[in-house]
Amino acid sequence: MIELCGVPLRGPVLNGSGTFDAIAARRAFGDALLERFPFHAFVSKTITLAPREGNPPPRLWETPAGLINSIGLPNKGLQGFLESDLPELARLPVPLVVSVMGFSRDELAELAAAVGERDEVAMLELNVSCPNVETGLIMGADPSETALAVEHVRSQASKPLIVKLTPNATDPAAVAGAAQDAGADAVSLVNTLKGMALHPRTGEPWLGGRAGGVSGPAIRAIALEQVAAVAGAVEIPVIGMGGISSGRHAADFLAAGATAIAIGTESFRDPAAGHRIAAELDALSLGGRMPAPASTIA
Amino acid sequence: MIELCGVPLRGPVLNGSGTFDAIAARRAFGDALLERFPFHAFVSKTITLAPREGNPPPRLWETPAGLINSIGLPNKGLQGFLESDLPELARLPVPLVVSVMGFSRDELAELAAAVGERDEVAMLELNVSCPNVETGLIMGADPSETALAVEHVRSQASKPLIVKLTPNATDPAAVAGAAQDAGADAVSLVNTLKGMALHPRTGEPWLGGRAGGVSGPAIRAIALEQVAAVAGAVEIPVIGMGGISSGRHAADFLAAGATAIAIGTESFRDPAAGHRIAAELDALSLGGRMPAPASTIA
Amino acid sequence: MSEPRTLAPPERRIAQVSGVERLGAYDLITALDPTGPTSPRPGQFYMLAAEEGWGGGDDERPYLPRAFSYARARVEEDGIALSFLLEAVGPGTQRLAELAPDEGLALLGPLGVGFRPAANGTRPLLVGGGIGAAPLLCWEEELAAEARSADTDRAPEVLLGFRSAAHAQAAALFAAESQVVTDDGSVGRRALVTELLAAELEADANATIYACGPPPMLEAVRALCSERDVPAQLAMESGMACGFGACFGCVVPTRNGYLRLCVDGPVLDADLLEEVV
Amino acid sequence: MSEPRTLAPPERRIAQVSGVERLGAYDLITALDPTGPTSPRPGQFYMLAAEEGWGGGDDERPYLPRAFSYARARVEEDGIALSFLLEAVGPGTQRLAELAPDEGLALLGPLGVGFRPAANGTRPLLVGGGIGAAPLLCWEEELAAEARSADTDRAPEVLLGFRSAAHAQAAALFAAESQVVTDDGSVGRRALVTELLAAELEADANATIYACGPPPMLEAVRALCSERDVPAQLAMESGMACGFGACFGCVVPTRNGYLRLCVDGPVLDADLLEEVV
Ligand SMILES: Cc1cc2nc3c(=O)[nH]c(=O)nc-3n(C[C@H](O)[C@H](O)[C@H](O)COP(=O)(O)OP(=O)(O)OC[C@H]3O[C@@H](n4cnc5c(N)ncnc54)[C@H](O)[C@@H]3O)c2cc1C
Ligand SMILES: Cc1cc2nc3c(=O)[nH]c(=O)nc-3n(C[C@H](O)[C@H](O)[C@H](O)COP(=O)(O)OP(=O)(O)OC[C@H]3O[C@@H](n4cnc5c(N)ncnc54)[C@H](O)[C@@H]3O)c2cc1C
Ligand SMILES: Cc1cc2nc3c(=O)[nH]c(=O)nc-3n(C[C@H](O)[C@H](O)[C@H](O)COP(=O)(O)O)c2cc1C
Ligand SMILES: Cc1cc2nc3c(=O)[nH]c(=O)nc-3n(C[C@H](O)[C@H](O)[C@H](O)COP(=O)(O)O)c2cc1C
Ligand code: FES
Ligand code: FES
Repeated sequence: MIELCGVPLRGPVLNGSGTFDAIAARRAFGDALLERFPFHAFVSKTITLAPREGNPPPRLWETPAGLINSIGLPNKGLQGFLESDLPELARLPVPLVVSVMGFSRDELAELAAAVGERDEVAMLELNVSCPNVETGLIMGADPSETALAVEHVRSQASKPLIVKLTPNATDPAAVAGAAQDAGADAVSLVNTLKGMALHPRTGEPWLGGRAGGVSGPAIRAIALEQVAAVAGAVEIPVIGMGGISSGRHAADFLAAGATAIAIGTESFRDPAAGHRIAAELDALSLGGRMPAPASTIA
Repeated sequence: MIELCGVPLRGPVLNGSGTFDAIAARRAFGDALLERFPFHAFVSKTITLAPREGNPPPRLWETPAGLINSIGLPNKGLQGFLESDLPELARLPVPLVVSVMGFSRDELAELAAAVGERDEVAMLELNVSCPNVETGLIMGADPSETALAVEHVRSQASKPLIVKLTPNATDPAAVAGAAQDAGADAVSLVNTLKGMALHPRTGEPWLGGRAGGVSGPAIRAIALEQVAAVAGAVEIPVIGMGGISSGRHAADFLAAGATAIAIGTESFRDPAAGHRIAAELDALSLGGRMPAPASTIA
Repeated sequence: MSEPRTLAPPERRIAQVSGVERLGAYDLITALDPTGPTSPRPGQFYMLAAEEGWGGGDDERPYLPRAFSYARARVEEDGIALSFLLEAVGPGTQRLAELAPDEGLALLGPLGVGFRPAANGTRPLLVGGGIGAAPLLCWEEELAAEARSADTDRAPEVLLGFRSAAHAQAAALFAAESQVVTDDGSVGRRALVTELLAAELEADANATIYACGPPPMLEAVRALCSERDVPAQLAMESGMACGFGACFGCVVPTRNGYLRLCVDGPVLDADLLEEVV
Repeated sequence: MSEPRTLAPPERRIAQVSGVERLGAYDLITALDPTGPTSPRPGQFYMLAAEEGWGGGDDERPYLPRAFSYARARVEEDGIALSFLLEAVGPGTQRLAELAPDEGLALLGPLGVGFRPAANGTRPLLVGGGIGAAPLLCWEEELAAEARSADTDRAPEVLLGFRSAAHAQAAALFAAESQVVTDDGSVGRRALVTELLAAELEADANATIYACGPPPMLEAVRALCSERDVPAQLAMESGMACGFGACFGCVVPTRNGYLRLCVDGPVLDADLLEEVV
């Protein structure tokens, strides 16, 4: 049992936004998914004010121990989400975190207000870091831009607010500090690192979105360094992610100062990865590998 | 045969600074190394004004498809380099590039003047990007800081000047542009990405230098994206590197706009990697996979 | 109509490889799935990975699991024996093709939606191109059994096209005699399988088409069928990372916008597609 | 005195595995190196990697090659048969331990400097801890041959310490009878090998010590020998990425500052070390 921004969770294992669609997963796995739900809190895919189709395919490229994606934030838009997705997500056996992204500060405020007033929602996550959308990169890479975005969301929503940072920044710790000062209740990192692949035959960009974001074990060491730097710079809880695929990796992120961790790409290899990693983590902290319980209290 | 900043090279394959010590390699391999030298130009390990011991061990950590190093720029210092290393490096069968790093602009100027006047030296590389040394990160992450450093070196040395960029920056293309405007003749990238690993038992940083730099296939997609972005932003030649381990990868970097490429960590797996990759690259360009010869003329 | 989708357990499990059979240009891998559902629907697929040594191939890959239609399923007392027909085209399929008996095969599935019943009163025509024959194997089996029990004359007919004789060996896996053509004429006529389809539809257009194969073939099938108003179901492919709707990576453009092939397919009604790309 | 270093060809080459022998807790891997030098010096090492399937183990590793002292070298007409004694402790050694005959073993070497001759008139004492026995095997062989030809009484004596009987099986690989102790007393006395060394030096301190084993043991050997002014050479270990001086990663602290163990070692004079850490 841990507490994240005042919200009690059965454990420290979340999913990374956009890496697990509980509604689609339920179509594939049925109610067994709810009986054996792999995460202690569920983070929705990032939603935007207007619906988005996402980027043209191909959207995926496998790299050594990693993946590049250029999904482009497809989503039903705020109204579609509130009407068709939220009721279903409310049935999940764990607290719900809704990830939002706005292309202007007014959009952010509107999203925050509409989502923040819903009782089904336990927390908000502000995505200022999606490398597939210009604004995401600009906002999240600059401390003052980030602060302004956070203030606009903060002013509209009283729910706990997580700010998701981009690793494509010179100084993530400075951005995290700015988010904290602007009223964020927690920060999460890392999002994907900008990456690119070329078509084996043509030499042209493989991905429909030309560039994309790299995730998976390949980026774990980079993510761990940023999580340690950010955790050393802020007081608010840090949610660490980036290539975590075992309890040992999760323990490393907690030891580096994270309060909770999130599983992204590893869920693609096994939808139950979150479940397995939580169990491995328990075994480790019992084994006294590191003070998991302590460091997981926000 | 290509030309890099006016210097004719037998091909486009260099080594990454600090990933091949030709003097030590000669002790291990003898003259056969010179007869079958793996690169078309040789880049020295970065030298500083004063001698450096480097970081305490352990200095290495293996990651999925990659390596974290915290070597800390051990070197004999300017005088030691000029007296004992330069004469030996002058015997190599290829043009010599000397990599320099200064912790102040005066140091940079002194290094540039002393190295730049030596006939044995074909080009200078200014390392503003070593993630293991504070200054490196600060200089290389900021366009104006980089411009000032370049100007100081430029003013002291007439030799072709390559500026080596750090990937740990929000906008490498902007830094590259600043380097170009300040008089750089070429830019090279990427250096290593900041990374960290914890001791499996203690949870303390594994590396003597606490954090280090990630290299190898794990970072290739990230490097390729930055090389493409930089090549699109500057007129001067770009030397691309980051996880290149085959001719196909080299071809990708050339297709992304690089004029030449460098092999780093792959040489650790096989000292002849540069040789093999150059051969694979020839085969590909003959196969018409991409216009290597054309795009490799500066 | 409830969609032909057997639910999968929400976790990856380990099946034990029981047979690896070389079939000309393809490999037929059979593994015993101890705990999975015993009635996957033809057209559904599984995400597969070798339990050991997944990675370290060309380019330090594979990393993610790979999608494969099941070609055959046999219920045995200690589980269900699943067979996959695969063509080694890269590091993932190469590693799977090297699996030895008793090695572990990590799998998730069955996933996606399979083939739907034929339109009333139409005869089922199965059209396969190359490795696309895989999902048609279990579908032919089921349709033939139905025809026998209902004893109608609606037994499925199978049309197959292959690159060469080595690939055409897969035709032997079908229960019924199938019409086979090859690109090089080494088996049957030198022709495209769509030529066989066109001839069949000339003779009798009262059919439902089930097709799987490379995109150009599927597009030709789609075009042929839409001209003649013949209902067609296409088992399609796209690059997949997860197989259960998590990554949004496997989308294909349809008249309803992008659809995730792993949850809305892999079998799609041809009508849904402007064009197969 | 020219240093005991046989030069390596400047490229990785593929040797063919000819034998894989399980020896209690260790594996003895033998591979035929077709083109490498036929006279590596005892104490030198090779960087090894499996030609296929290097990676995809625990944590998507191994990625880099691994360093191994050669334990035995036999010249055969079609090359040199190199044997390595290895202990599986992680993904790299585990993969190597799984090598099967005829698989390819990628290797670079011989690398580093080996053992130097014993100080004039002293008797060679070889002291091994666990897997540290590996480089002592070929050194004992060479010293014994020299002693025979010179027919002196300077034949090497071997002192070995192991964790358990399973590990102690490696002692059988030495030509001469060796004194063996174990941590659990399952073979020989329950003692540390350094206790054997202390006793030997009490009896006759006119010796040159050659030691290889875990750092605490090497430090104990260093301390014993410096107290008594007995010359000692230590074959040491450190994490290595390249093995030929390229990465500066394998440094150990010495009285002369950090030294790269792969080019200045792995055999170092004990005098050079303040302390073995
Ligand atoms: C629903 C479904 C069912 C399938 N059923 C079968 C079946 O029954 N039998 C069968 O043999 N195959 C089947 N496939 C295809 C199979 O999944 C692929 O052949 C397999 O994923 C190839 O993996 P690989 O590592 O061998 O080759 P890859 O290296 O992944 O190359 C395969 C193709 O992917 C692209 N590619 C190349 N490199 C990369 C990269 N780094 N990242 C991303 N893409 C890349 C190229 O277009 C290449 O031609 C099916 C696919 C789907 C979606
Ligand atoms: C000159 C020399 C000669 C040697 N001779 C022999 C020999 O004859 N026989 C033999 O069995 N061994 C020998 N070794 C040791 C051998 O090289 C190592 O056991 C081997 O590299 C371990 O690799 P691994 O992947 O199996 O284990 P690893 O996972 O690499 O773990 C081995 C040790 O490295 C550290 N480690 C763990 N994870 C990592 C990581 N991700 N990155 C970096 N370090 C890590 C830990 O301390 C761990 O105990 C020698 C070493 C040297 C330097
Ligand atoms: C296919 C894919 C889609 C993603 N979509 C989102 C998203 O919509 N919003 C977001 O904040 N992060 C998104 N991410 C980033 C992940 O949440 C996570 O930050 C990143 O993948 C690093 O974690 P991992 O290495 O464990 O995957 C996405 C990642 C992937 C691979
Ligand atoms: C062990 C090691 C030492 C390095 N030392 C230097 C250095 O001294 N100066 C420098 O500019 N880059 C240094 N680099 C960075 C490399 O030159 C190269 O930019 C980086 O490793 C990416 O290429 P790669 O992935 O092919 O190794 C070093 C890299 C490694 C792995
Ligand atoms: S493969 Fe991930 S959504 Fe379809
Ligand atoms: S292992 Fe690279 S320098 Fe020694």
